[in-house]
Amino acid sequence: MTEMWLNMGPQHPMTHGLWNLRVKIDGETITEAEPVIGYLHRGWEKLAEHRMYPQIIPMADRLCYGASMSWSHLYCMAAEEMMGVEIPERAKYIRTIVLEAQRIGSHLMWLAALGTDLGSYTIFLYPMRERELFLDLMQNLCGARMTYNYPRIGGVRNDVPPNFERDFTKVLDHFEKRIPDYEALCDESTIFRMRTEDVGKLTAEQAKNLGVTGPNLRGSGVDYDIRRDDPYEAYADIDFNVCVQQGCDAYARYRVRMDEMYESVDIIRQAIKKMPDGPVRVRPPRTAPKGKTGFAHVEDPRGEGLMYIIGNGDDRPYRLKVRSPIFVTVSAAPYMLKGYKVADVPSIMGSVDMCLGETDR
Amino acid sequence: MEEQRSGLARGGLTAEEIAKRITERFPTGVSITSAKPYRIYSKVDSDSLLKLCHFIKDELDFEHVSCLGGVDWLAENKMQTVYHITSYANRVTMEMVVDLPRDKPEVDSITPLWGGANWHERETYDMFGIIFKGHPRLERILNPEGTEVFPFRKDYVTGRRV
Amino acid sequence: MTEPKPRPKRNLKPKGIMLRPLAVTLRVTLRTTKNSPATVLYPWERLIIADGYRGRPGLVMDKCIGCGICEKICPTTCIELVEVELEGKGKVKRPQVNLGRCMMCGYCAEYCPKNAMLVTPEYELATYSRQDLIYDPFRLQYEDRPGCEVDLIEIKPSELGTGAKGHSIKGATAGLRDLPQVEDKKCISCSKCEKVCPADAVTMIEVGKNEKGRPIKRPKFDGEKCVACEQCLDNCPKDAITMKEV
Amino acid sequence: MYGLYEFVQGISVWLMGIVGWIFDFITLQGVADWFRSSGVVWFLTNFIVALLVFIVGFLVSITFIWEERKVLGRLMDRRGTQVGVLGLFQNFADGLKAFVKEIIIPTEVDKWVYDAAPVILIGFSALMIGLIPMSDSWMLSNLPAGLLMVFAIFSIAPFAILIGGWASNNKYTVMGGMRAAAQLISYEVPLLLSLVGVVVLVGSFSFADIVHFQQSHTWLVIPQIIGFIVFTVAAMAEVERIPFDLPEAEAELVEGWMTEYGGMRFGLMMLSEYIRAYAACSVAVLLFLGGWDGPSFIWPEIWFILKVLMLFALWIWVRGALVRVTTKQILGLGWTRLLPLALVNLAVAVTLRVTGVF
Repeated sequence: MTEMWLNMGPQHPMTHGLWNLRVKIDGETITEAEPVIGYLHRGWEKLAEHRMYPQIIPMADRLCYGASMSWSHLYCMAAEEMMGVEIPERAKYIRTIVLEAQRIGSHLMWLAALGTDLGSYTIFLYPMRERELFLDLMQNLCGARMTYNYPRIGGVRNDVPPNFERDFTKVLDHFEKRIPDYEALCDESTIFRMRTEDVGKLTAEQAKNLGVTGPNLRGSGVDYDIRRDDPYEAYADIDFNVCVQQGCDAYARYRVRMDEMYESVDIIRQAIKKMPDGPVRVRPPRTAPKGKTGFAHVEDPRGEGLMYIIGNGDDRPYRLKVRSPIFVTVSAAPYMLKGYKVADVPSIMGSVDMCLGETDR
Repeated sequence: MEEQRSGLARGGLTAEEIAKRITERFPTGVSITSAKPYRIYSKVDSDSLLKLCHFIKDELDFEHVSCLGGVDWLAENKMQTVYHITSYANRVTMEMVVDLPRDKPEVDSITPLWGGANWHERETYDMFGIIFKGHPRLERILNPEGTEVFPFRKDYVTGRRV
Repeated sequence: MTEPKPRPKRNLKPKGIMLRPLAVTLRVTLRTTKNSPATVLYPWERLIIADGYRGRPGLVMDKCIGCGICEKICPTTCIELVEVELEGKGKVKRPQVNLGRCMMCGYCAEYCPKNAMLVTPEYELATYSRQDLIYDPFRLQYEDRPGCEVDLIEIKPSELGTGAKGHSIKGATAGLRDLPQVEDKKCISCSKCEKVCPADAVTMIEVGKNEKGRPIKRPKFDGEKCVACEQCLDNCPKDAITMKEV
Repeated sequence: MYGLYEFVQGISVWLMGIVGWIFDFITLQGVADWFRSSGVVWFLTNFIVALLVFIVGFLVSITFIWEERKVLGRLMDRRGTQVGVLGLFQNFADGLKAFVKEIIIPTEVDKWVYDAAPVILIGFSALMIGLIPMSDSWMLSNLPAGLLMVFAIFSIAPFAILIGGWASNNKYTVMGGMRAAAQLISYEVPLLLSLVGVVVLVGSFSFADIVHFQQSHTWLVIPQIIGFIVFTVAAMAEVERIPFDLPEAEAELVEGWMTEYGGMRFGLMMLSEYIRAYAACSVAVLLFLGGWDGPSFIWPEIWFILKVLMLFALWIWVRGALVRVTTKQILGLGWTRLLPLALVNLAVAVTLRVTGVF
């Protein structure tokens, strides 16, 4: 026997959740890979058909614990598109700020997970330490630390608390000084570079064709960011760079996310400066007409999130379809893994930023 | 200012231009419901879907399948597959709705064109029982192998254990 | 608006094999040895709880009118209206929360028209049995203090861009809430809506007499008092009442 | 200087005297004489000395675990263990927990080999403790080839790891065992070569001689700095610590060759790893850092233990800062970097010896 199937998962330290990566290995070289998902399938879309429109928001929070607000926000955007609700300017800016804070938080958690994957518990704890600051900010903002239930159809739940600007500025200033620490631990460590460079190659052509989105796509050298190229909320008024790396490997994907953290800090600063006064919440209709559809897509921290919603004439949707970025990205895993060693699996799959809550839905 | 940043000024086609080219090329079979910046909404016949996909992929630079899902219309006795296809070059997302008969839901697979549609089609098959002709591996994906029902259909009684 | 300035490129090549990571960790070690580390010794030390922190739901018994909005809006259906015996009020319905299912979303406090449901900063809720997680209305009570109430301030879509300040939907809110409407043909003058209305917003008004001489009554809904709880809708035997959206 | 052996011998003689007196009292003259005979006293002395040496070495190893928890905690901006005073009771709590755990043996394991692997590991690790002297007096025996002996025992562990991984009947453990074998074999060569320099300079395999040489000349880390670095890196790889913990790389191989072991088997394997770390650190201290050499205001044993703990803190620091390497890279590092460096180091030693500097 020269080749064997190795089940990495569903209970495995590499998997970050419940999924199974079946790899066929020849010695330690991967010749074939097959991701198996569905262990966390909860029938989210069917569940949503039995909930009233506001009740889906906390459920959408549970799609991904890393960046829960970006999902409930996406749901609200889709519902607003369907119901034809315009939201106030201030709400747009608040949403932009919290979305970017979520992006930073999610990227920090990804970095932490990548650290444990690569065997350094230090890289796990340092980003988690700073993520705590952002959780505290969110706690001040909406009263919860992880599943926020903050966006609403037609705006956001409440106005920002007093001292919001001061707190954010303080945390951002502190956080910006900490990113070089991570870079020192990762970029400037020879071993980290050896682990991530030239593994998990995914060319731009492959990435486009396989539907890989978000930082993984930009790591393959495709210059596309929904925030810039299909602007929603207040992104049209804010200057930011789209971080693109030409490396196509795990290191490029890592680098894109690190650069995005700097960009997010900038975006939050700009948004806080430009935030207008006014109300934050428009009263949405309770029901939506039957057969009316709407979709919205956003740049989730992990890629392109899309929701497609159909009204049913009453206060529940007829159908709610979720496109989760990782669902598609993980289908590209065989292309990334083939030909590399078993020891490269954590760095490749770690650089993808797996999240199973949204994948299986 | 917004246009400059959005990439519409980067040499891509606008949504209206794309809609015009599609209607020129497909006088029948495709009807563009509306076209506004960044968005095209259309209804497509199931016969001309694959031809349209070839056209927009090869000539209009639609590179990316954003989403693909099914809808079960129990009262109207039809099914729908809904495609959202994005063009990175033109910065346009196009929605295509394909109506299918409910008793024989079959549609051409677009996986040979875009690999990104692979798992979406599998999921749609898994949940709605829509057959995608030409799909390389049309199997259950989220439900376990051997499930006999299609749980997202509207006539599936929720609460029943399989 | 200008094109964003590209970030200055930094040199991230590893210098001296792996001296930088060693230096960073050493710096942190020295700092944590001198000061205290980032972790919190939990049972003795606690994180600061923000204003409006969403812990378990709390109830102010005096304010509650038993309208059942919290029961309807609860996404996990953990709230149930149960009958309790209250001094001076007799048997009334009050919410009971099953904290085993509660996910602290705060909807009950947000949608409560009387600010009777609160979000409390209590988060240590572990018990030894699942039975203990069911909080009856008396156990659910919490002192009525500022910071626990959740206000819902909205504007109407027509006011968008007019510089209007939001209106709180709590308190006197004529014209901001949905109001029930009665369909004249279906109504059978049973006065059920008047009986079930928790806010006393329904008054039956005599509009005539039928052929047998009995009075024909039609409900009149008071927009100031109505809380849009839809109790009348649910209890109407002939489905004669519908909600009219604002 | 009053040695440990003589001290214990005195106690033995005294004890046996009492026992002999008791037997005299009940008029069993022959038994009393036997107890007072030199053979019994010799046996008892050796037994107690061995026990003492083992217990002290064992305690130092346990201190390693505690040190790792605390220092690593501070490196990572947290506190480390908090059980008991300064977390000192954590190890005992862990040991107790491991003891009372259910013994789970997976089906279709090769039971004898599965059971034997932890025994071999912990047995030979404990033997190593006995061979490492802490001072002139605190040693079991001054073997003329103590260094060779230690490293002979040191290289038995891969064998236990390999058979343990194989016997567990699990793909991860087999891969872990194979990785361990590959890694340990490739690092055994630079490890031993880096020591040859010291042996060439000193001219003896005995630990005591090496330390005496350093006391009379200078600490060998100065002329043999390359050897010290090579030895440290190779020893880290031998003991399978991050960044070289491939055989138990948890991200890809769950827990590597230890996956199927639970309860006290696992506890013993973990302990044996720290004992091996202690042995490696001790050898490094003895060979390069002057052993128990130090100002004489405290006992030489304390000097030795302090040096060992300091060296281990360095290892912990490296562990905290770096990520794990892959098999390809570790083998490449071993054969293409460390081996030439070890040879250079040997050349330095030979040059020094030939030119008569030492």
